Amino acid sequence: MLELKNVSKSFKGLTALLNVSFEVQRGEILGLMGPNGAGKSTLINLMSGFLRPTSGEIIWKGVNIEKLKPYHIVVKGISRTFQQPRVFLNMDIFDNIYVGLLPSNKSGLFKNNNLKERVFEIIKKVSISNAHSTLARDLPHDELRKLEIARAIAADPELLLLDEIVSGLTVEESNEIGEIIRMLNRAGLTIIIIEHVMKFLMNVSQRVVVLDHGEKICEGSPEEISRNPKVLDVYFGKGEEENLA
Amino acid sequence: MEKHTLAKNEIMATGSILLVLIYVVFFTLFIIIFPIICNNKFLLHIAILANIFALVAISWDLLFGFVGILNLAPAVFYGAGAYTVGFLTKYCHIHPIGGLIIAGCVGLLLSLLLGLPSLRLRGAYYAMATLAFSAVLNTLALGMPNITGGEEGIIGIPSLISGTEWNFYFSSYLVLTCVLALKYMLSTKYGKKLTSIREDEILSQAAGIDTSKYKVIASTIGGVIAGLAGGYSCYYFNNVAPEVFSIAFTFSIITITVTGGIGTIIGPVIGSYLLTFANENLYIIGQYRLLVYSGIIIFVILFSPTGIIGAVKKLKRN
Amino acid sequence: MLLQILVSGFLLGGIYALMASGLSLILGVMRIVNLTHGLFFTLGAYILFSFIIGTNVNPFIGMFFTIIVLFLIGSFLEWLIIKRIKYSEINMMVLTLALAIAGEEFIRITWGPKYLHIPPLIEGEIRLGHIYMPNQRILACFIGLFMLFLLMFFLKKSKTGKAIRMVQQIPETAALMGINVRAISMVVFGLGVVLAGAAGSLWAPMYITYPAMGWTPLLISFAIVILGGMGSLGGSILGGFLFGFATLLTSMYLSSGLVNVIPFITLFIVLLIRPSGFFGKDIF
Amino acid sequence: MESKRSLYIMTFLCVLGLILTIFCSSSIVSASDTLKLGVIVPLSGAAAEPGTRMLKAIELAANDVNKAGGVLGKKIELVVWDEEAKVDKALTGAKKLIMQDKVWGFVGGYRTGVSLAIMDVSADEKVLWMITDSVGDQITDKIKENYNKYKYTFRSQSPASDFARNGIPFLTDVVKTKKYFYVSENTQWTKSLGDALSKFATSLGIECVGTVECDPGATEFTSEIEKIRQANPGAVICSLAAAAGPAFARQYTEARINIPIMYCAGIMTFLDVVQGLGDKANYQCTMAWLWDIPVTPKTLDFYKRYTPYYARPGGSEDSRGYDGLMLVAEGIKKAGSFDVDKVVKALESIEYVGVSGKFVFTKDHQPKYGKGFLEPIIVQWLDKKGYVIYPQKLANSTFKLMPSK
Repeated sequence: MLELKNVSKSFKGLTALLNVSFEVQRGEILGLMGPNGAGKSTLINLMSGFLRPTSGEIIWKGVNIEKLKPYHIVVKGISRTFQQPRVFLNMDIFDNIYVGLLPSNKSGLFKNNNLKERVFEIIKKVSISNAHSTLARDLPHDELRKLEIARAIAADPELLLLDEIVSGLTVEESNEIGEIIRMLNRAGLTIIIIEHVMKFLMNVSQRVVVLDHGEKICEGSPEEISRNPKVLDVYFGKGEEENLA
Repeated sequence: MEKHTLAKNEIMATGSILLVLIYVVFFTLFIIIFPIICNNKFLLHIAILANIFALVAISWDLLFGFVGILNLAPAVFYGAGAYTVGFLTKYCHIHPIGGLIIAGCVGLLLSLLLGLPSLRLRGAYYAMATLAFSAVLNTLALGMPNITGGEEGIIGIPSLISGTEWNFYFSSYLVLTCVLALKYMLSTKYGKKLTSIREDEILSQAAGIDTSKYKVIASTIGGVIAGLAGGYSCYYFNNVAPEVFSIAFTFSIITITVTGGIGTIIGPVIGSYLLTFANENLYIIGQYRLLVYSGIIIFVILFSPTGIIGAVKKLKRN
Repeated sequence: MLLQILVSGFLLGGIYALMASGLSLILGVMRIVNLTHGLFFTLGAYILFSFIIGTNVNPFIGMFFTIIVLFLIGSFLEWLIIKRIKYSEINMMVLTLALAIAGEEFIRITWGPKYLHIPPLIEGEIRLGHIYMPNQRILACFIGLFMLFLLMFFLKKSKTGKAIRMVQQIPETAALMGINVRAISMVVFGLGVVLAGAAGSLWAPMYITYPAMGWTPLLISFAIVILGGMGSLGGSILGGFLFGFATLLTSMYLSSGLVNVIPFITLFIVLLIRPSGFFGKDIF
Repeated sequence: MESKRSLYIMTFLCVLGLILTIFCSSSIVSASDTLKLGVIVPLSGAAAEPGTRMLKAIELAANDVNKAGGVLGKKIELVVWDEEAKVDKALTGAKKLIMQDKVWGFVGGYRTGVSLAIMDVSADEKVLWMITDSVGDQITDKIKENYNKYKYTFRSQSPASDFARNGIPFLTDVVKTKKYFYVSENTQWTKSLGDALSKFATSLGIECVGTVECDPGATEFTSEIEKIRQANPGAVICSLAAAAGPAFARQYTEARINIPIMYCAGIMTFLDVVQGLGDKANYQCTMAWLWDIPVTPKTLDFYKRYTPYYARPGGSEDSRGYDGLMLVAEGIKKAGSFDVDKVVKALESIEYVGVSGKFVFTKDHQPKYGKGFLEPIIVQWLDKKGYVIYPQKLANSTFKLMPSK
């Protein structure tokens, strides 16, 4: 339902993405992988409207969204998290999620308690264990990550973009996150995960797109990918032929 | 976890209304009683000054404390309001209430005028630009005596209300209304959005908040309040002089807000009362007055950077 | 006639440039909107006055000592107060303002509220036909430019200078690379104060010295710094000369009352066309 | 926790309220046997310098009165308020002096706007207001418009329109020219001064060939001086007060245009200012309110005693400040009571010879001006010494032109 057609992005002549095109099916978990500087984050910024592509188009349910502002895109149903955990540090968990809820349901100036109920549902969903009145700045790293997801899904999106969601987490923690992601996906949410941690990606995602130096080098199921020589090159250093040349 | 939930729900449901009620009752009584317990026009006069400063400080707090627009020219809205009233009275002999309203409108227009560049200019540049803007208005007010009355300003403007007590009641209730209205607005979802913009603009956008829209809204509200304050001060002092545009005024407002606590509508009011009374009562120590005054400010900044409210919060935590 | 204006404008521009560069340096490197700038401008004048009148040494030696004293004061102040609240520019603004007010009072109490006159460092003037240039102004302009040149040389070549530039561009990394940021900011603040004070002590012998003299220069410096772009010395110099000419031309061909308006209006236009001045980068 | 925090805030406010009440209780002043006079002068800010001078003169006067046994047996007690030359500050001060210190009357006033604002307070509270240094004509007009309301205001300083006449003898008797140039701040009082001056001048067939109005804070005068050079008048009248004055004088001499110049503002009458200027002030003239010449029997004595007390007099602040307070004392003595209305009546018919001349008030409460009353003095500076060149009968020198190099 989200489709990228030959999207390119260059910063002052330096090309970050070159003619990348792929499609996301409803209800799948798509993994975007590639070494550092492959242009993953640029891609997510393009999809969420923080950057404009230099050329090419991004189509969401048949509508071009590459020119829209971030907050419009959120309302249209694409929500994201950030590479560095980014939450409202001086607000408590409750308010973080509450703010996330606001744009999606436009009711008047007066408070409506069903919003509150939603907040607590979401807290349960992502299983945040701290009290909802804890300030975000006091949270441990994994809770932060959960809170990010919570805030992102609060806007009840149809597509969720997770940017290196497990970076800096222990294996157990990342497995927990992985569970949450699968659960959300079962609930009908389409998800794009960006990672350079291969293992996690392979476990969680159903389909994988591999980027290198801003170009899509291949696409397929985790198994195919893990067998694909190009990918191995990218990850385990280019082979001897380069040294010979 | 469950009981947390319930507790939070109760607070969210009843808390704000309860709070508002407490505020209303407490302050209404306080204001009514105050002139009676101290039958001293001088103190009332200072209280009125404090109220006027408080209004402007609140409006600035809304700008900087809630949407992070570093506008270094609260004096502009205030002064514009004051001069509007001045001109209207001098050239059109308008009814005071009308003058007050128009002053507010002028504040609104100006805040739009200054609010829009804030979406283009960044941080320090915007700050300095606004600073320069107030300097320009100051010089214009000085430099065109035929229109603005020059250094002496516009003199002999009739009072809005006669009698110090009544002025005190009027200004105090003006402040009270503003504080309550803003407090309420901030406890609603709009307030949450504003706060989130202050916290992290990028993230707010990612959370689907049209940041620039809310910035403009906030700055217009601020502009109106400051404009009103200016207009009222012009009626109260029966004159308006170029000082209203002075950098000194701007910084006294900023000082008040910082001392009281940024981003807490109530903080500026406290700061205003504290500093105004300090300033006016330090005449006892004669020539060292300003030294002590600035000493107080330095002390507050160094030892409680979050202002008085911040200090109170700390006390509460420990 | 016009020539006279242009010449005086140029001479004025030199001192303006010096005046603004101090502000620009501190703003650029330490991200501090330093409202004590005007205070040190004034203080420079007063200290020089005390050196010349009190101990009647050679004015230039007096100047030299003034600069040293100012540097010490500046670094000390940074060490004592400024460093303690790096994290909030608005608090910093309020703090420096409070310091400025306190300082002005201090000056008023120490030296009294009187108007003081500092004799020109060099008497006499140079005349070419109708154009006259008081030596003091020529001196001020060229000492100003010379100091700026020295500063640039210092920043470009010396080890400390390089460190300062590093801190200015990538403060976080600078600390990691073993640069003593604390010491650097002390030096920078000292330098900024010196520049302000030097400007003051060159300005005072042309005009008049009194405790509140610093505020207009502060404002002008701000305008110049924005015009030139924050943290860019070249910008300050350009802006300084622009302001010098603008001031005199305004008072000549428009109205003396508008001297302070026209430059600021031009400033707005510049800002709306180039949101970060001529050579500016974004700062906080 | 919201409500808890608000609780804290409110306790804080209660404490604040308590403090306030303490303030008012402390501010109840026990009836004393002294005559309290409020002194409203700028002691900080741009006008701190003249303000301080004024205060010193007023204190000197108070001491003299008290040495002579006070007023109707009561000693004068001065309560000083620093108004920073700001209207709101002045209003605060006036209210404070009345409410807390229960003063009997005010003296002082530097800026016209300030004095006008205090006029209203004095009218409401029915206390005497002796303006000692504001020169704006709006004060006269305000009294003229509504005498019954503002009759409590008097002025010992001459309004601008009056001492604008000082320019005339300089043009006619001293320099003997038909063309003059007027340099001024763009403030109210210099404006009314300029208008009055040109009115008198044109009536004598003297024309004003040009004017410039500078920012009061301006210090750079190259282009103004160039304008004068172009207009090439016979004389220059300059009413730049405060910092602008000496700065202008300095640059005027540096520019070496040999056109006689006279200052109508106090600043250039002060020896310390001129000494600072050194030879930069040579051959420039200034109008003075007081000099070491026996205008009245009291003059020289005051002059001698004031000199060690603060600095050399010569401006309006000191002489008119001194006379102002003396007038209040004399008025009370004449009335024989502290009833303010009686005192007003007394002052309206008073004939008092002060240090700066003979004071007789017009029906608008302004001091009479001209021969036999308050007379202009013109002084020329030469090597840090002021020589009186007008009026002739008291002159100790004659006007000298700057030798053209």
